[in-house]
Amino acid sequence: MKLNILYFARLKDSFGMGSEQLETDAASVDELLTELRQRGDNWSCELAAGKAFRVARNQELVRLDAALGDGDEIAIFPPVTGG
Amino acid sequence: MKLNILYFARLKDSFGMGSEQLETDAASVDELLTELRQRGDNWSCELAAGKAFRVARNQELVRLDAALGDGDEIAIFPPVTGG
Amino acid sequence: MQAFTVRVQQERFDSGVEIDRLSHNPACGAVVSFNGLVRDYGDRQDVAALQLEHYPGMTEKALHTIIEQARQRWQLQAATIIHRVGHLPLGEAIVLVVTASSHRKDAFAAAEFLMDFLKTEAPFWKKEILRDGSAHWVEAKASDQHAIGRWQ
Amino acid sequence: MQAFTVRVQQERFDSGVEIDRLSHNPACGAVVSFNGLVRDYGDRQDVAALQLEHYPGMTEKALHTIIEQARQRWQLQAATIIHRVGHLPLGEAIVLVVTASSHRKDAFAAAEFLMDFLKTEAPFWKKEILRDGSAHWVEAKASDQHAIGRWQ
Repeated sequence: MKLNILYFARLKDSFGMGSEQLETDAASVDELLTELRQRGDNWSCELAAGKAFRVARNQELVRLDAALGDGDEIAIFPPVTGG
Repeated sequence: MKLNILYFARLKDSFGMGSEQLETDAASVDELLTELRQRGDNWSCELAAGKAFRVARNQELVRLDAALGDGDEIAIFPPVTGG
Repeated sequence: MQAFTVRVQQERFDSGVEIDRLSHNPACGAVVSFNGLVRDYGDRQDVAALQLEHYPGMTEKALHTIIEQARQRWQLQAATIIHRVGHLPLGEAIVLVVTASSHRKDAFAAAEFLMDFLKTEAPFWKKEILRDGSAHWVEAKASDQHAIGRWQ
Repeated sequence: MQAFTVRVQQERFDSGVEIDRLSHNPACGAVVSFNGLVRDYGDRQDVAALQLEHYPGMTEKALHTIIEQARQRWQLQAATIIHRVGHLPLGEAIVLVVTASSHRKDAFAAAEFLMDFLKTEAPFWKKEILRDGSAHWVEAKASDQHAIGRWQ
């Protein structure tokens, strides 16, 4: 299954990338996060369970138990600070 | 004692005047209203006890028991409807 | 710049200019405005214009008093109230309130408070002029009287 | 006229033009606006500018969703949200919300609701650029999260 993953703001800076295509078997957002944390360093730190970040699937905010499908656009970002 | 009395909006139309100078012994707004009501017709009708109107003394809203002094500017007008 | 301003005038005003004027203070992160317009329904459905009368002298005093009351409740860097009088055709602006604060909640609350109190305490009276040329004084609304209840 | 409009842009906007655009509907007696500006204190005291990043596509969707939520709660004839992105020096406007209704309470409540939800649900991120050239991402404020509590 292929996902299009986007990172914004502090996470983009920390990971050194704004987007990536990922081939994965992760069935939910939670499983995807587990996989990303295994990259270690900034990944395990920024995406730690207690850290404040948000996940959107196809441009809508979702909870961590949300299911993933092939071709989904997944965005991971810090709490928003606009306005 | 001399008062400068102003009427606004519906009361001005109804009384046929926007202002008048009045020589009176009325010691309070209440006594002044009693005196004005004695003119009958529109005066007794518009200033009847149950009618909604406001009184300002020297440009500040006052209650009916407010005292009057020589030279006071007394305004009598309907509830305001600006904005 | 005069931070707290009150104007009663026949002429139109420019909301953008008034908002910009209160936006130059770098301590103000939030500027809220309210525009009140002549609507096509008040007491009647066929309003063509309003005639606005006021009590010169007391009006300005009342508006400054209302601003003082707002400043005692909220952190307010600046405020402007402009109220028009005279003949105002349908669609024209009647009143503008602008508030500037460091905090958006304060700017919003103060603007709403100023409007609620202006509607019940500033000596303005509206006469509705209908399409057939007849005219009548607008009656005060109980809802405006109720609106100030929540601030007390 | 598009009654409900959302724009994300680098360019400045003109609050007066946007307010006037929503003031032409003769059913609207009340038009409320909120201007959010770059302040000289956020997390820090020495801010020279902000850099605004957003999530193109999701941003517009989120802003339209927020407007839909407001329309379900209040009688709203029109609304405009403009949010700037990119480099914004101190004192510049960041965001404009304008609401138009027949009722001033609805216009006020909807404008404040739109701002509260925009601050917590629209994917914008601010980076503060300090006078010494250093920069850091602004942390989300608990007060903004609390602000939406009262609408629930």
